[in-house]
Amino acid sequence: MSSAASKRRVTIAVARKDLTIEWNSRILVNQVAPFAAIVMVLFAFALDNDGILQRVAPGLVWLATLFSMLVVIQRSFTVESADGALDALRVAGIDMGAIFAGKAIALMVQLFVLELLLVATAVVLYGVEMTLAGFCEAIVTLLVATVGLGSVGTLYGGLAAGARGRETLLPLLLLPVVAPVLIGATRATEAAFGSGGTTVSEGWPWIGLLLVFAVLFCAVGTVAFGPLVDE
Amino acid sequence: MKHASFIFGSWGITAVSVAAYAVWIIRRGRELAKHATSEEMPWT
Amino acid sequence: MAGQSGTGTSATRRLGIVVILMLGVLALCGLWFSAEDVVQGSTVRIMYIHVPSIWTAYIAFAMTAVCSGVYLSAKNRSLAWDRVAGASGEIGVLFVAVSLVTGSMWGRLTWGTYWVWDARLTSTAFLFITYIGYLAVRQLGGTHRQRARRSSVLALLAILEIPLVHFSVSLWRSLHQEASVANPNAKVELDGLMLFSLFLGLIAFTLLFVWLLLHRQRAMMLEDAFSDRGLDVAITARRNEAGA
Amino acid sequence: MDTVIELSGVVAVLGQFPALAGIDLAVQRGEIVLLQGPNGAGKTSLLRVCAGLLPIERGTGHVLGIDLATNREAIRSRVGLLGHANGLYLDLTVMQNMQFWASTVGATKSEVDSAMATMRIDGRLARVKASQLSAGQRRRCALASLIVRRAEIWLLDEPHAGLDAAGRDELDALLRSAVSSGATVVLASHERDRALGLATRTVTIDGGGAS
Repeated sequence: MSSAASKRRVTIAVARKDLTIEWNSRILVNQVAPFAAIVMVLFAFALDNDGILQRVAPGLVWLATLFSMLVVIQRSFTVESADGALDALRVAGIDMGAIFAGKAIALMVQLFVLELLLVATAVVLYGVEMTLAGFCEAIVTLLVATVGLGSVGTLYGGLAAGARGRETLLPLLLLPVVAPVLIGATRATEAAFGSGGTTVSEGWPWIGLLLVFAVLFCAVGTVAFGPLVDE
Repeated sequence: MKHASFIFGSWGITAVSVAAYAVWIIRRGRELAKHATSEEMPWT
Repeated sequence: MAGQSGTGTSATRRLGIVVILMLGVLALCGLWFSAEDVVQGSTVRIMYIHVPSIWTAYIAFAMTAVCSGVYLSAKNRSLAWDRVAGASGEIGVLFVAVSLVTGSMWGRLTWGTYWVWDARLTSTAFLFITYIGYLAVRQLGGTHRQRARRSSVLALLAILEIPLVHFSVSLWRSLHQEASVANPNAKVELDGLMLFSLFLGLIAFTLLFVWLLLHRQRAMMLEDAFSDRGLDVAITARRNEAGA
Repeated sequence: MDTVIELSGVVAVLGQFPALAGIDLAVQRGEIVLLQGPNGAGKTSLLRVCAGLLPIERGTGHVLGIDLATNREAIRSRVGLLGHANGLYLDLTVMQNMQFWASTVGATKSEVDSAMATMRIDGRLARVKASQLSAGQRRRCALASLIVRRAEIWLLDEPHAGLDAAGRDELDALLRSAVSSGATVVLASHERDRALGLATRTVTIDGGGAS
């Protein structure tokens, strides 16, 4: 049961299952995305200056992503514990690394959609303008940052899921860890948006940082998820 | 000495917090040890 | 008195006396005998406790990581390793908090503000929050083994995360070349007595750490033993339910 | 005879509470053992220990020859547990739940179809979301997922709960056929009359121990 083929099968099944749940319930579309959008509008109220907004748009996109991510992760594990489904998977001896990979992939897909939406919001609301090269860089940034966020989010989400007071524990554990993503993704997006006179080429080193983060936490998550989640 | 309040203040904060922690664990240890058997305290 | 006074032994008492004497000498040297720095003036006196505090915090967190690793890799999975890791993490949080406070007071004198977004300062703040999270996870409940497994994995994760956070924060700062911030340690020209005070501080705080760790770890051992004993009582009570 | 479950002096802890307080139990292959006892006696925890879910704090235990203290993860793929919860995803339809389950445990489509037919959750019900099912229908789904596991030991916690009379007959038939093909069944049930007719042996659990 622990062959590579069965792990891949479980990974795909779990990812598809989480996405089907989202498709059936539309929580991301009907609740999380509007939440993220209203956060972007509130930033505009708080800063109240077009020049500043344009300058800080990348940071606001990623802050809104992080806050929405907390909600999506909680949801991802509430679904598992609502009727003891994760227990059932554990009793069936399903490989925890594969479950981690599947849930992380589903989370990444959802986050990516959300980020696209937030970038579009920034373009519309904050008057961001992008060149073609900048657009390509923005897409690469989104992809790499999302892989890092999805893996680390699933890892800590699983740890917090079994705990009392999980709503408060998850941000405490997760937000310090994702600081490198916030820093790297914001700088790379600034380069892509050309905010504050940056050029597109300045963004690529930051994407390298994001890549290191993503690779590290994908690898670590596969190993550490089981011991963190299991009783 | 210039800035005496900051200098003594920083030494004082360090001393007070470390001392408070030390007193807390000693008290806690004594409290627990009152009810402990000698097998539970292998260091004695 | 002898032997039965809590978590102390004659060895820890002797160690405690040595630590107190050394700290006394440190206070005399640091606050009184040592000269003022040419550039920093009297503010350099904060260094003699600030640097040893952060040094102790680093030792403590390294200890937490090593003990967590040993706990996970050792065959018998002795809970003693987990307790040392936990005790060390707790002491580390205390010292990192102290060094953040004294550091920002020092910063107020040398930089004019309590906080600058310097790479080292920022990543120390992250270190603080990360280990607060570690202590929170230790309090989650469950059996001792569950606590030990969860927290040791988390401690190892923290060790991976900290260099990454530090690296990204320094990269972040290096691109923002603002008015070059006075680095409090680099500008200090240390003469003999000043160096002596600094090293005395490092040694005294390291021994202080050992002393605190021994006591805290023993207190944790008693806490664990008591909840085990509570379990014995609970098991008997549970068995008696059957007759009722 | 072949002993598949062997517990001696097992203590299992929930938080600080000893749900099992030194229990002894031996189950032979092919038995249908009924666990009886009041609420909170430790029946659920006993089943979870046997499934390798709950760690044992003291005592020794072996399931299918595997040591519970050192290697309980290895037990999991060989036993099936039906707990209080049904392990369903409420936002998925019955069919989607079963398909997901089948692909994780590696069951074929025909096995799934026949299991769904056995528990009569095929046809129109298959397209209904799990959140809209009645308690009995959810129980049927959980049993169907258990069937495709082809477990060597079936651990059932209140399997009759929520099932109608026909469902209970089907469950009994299912368990008898599982046993005749070499499985062992341990079940906890408050449906005393029905379970007694099924069981080959009764064990009374109380105060976290067996008698």
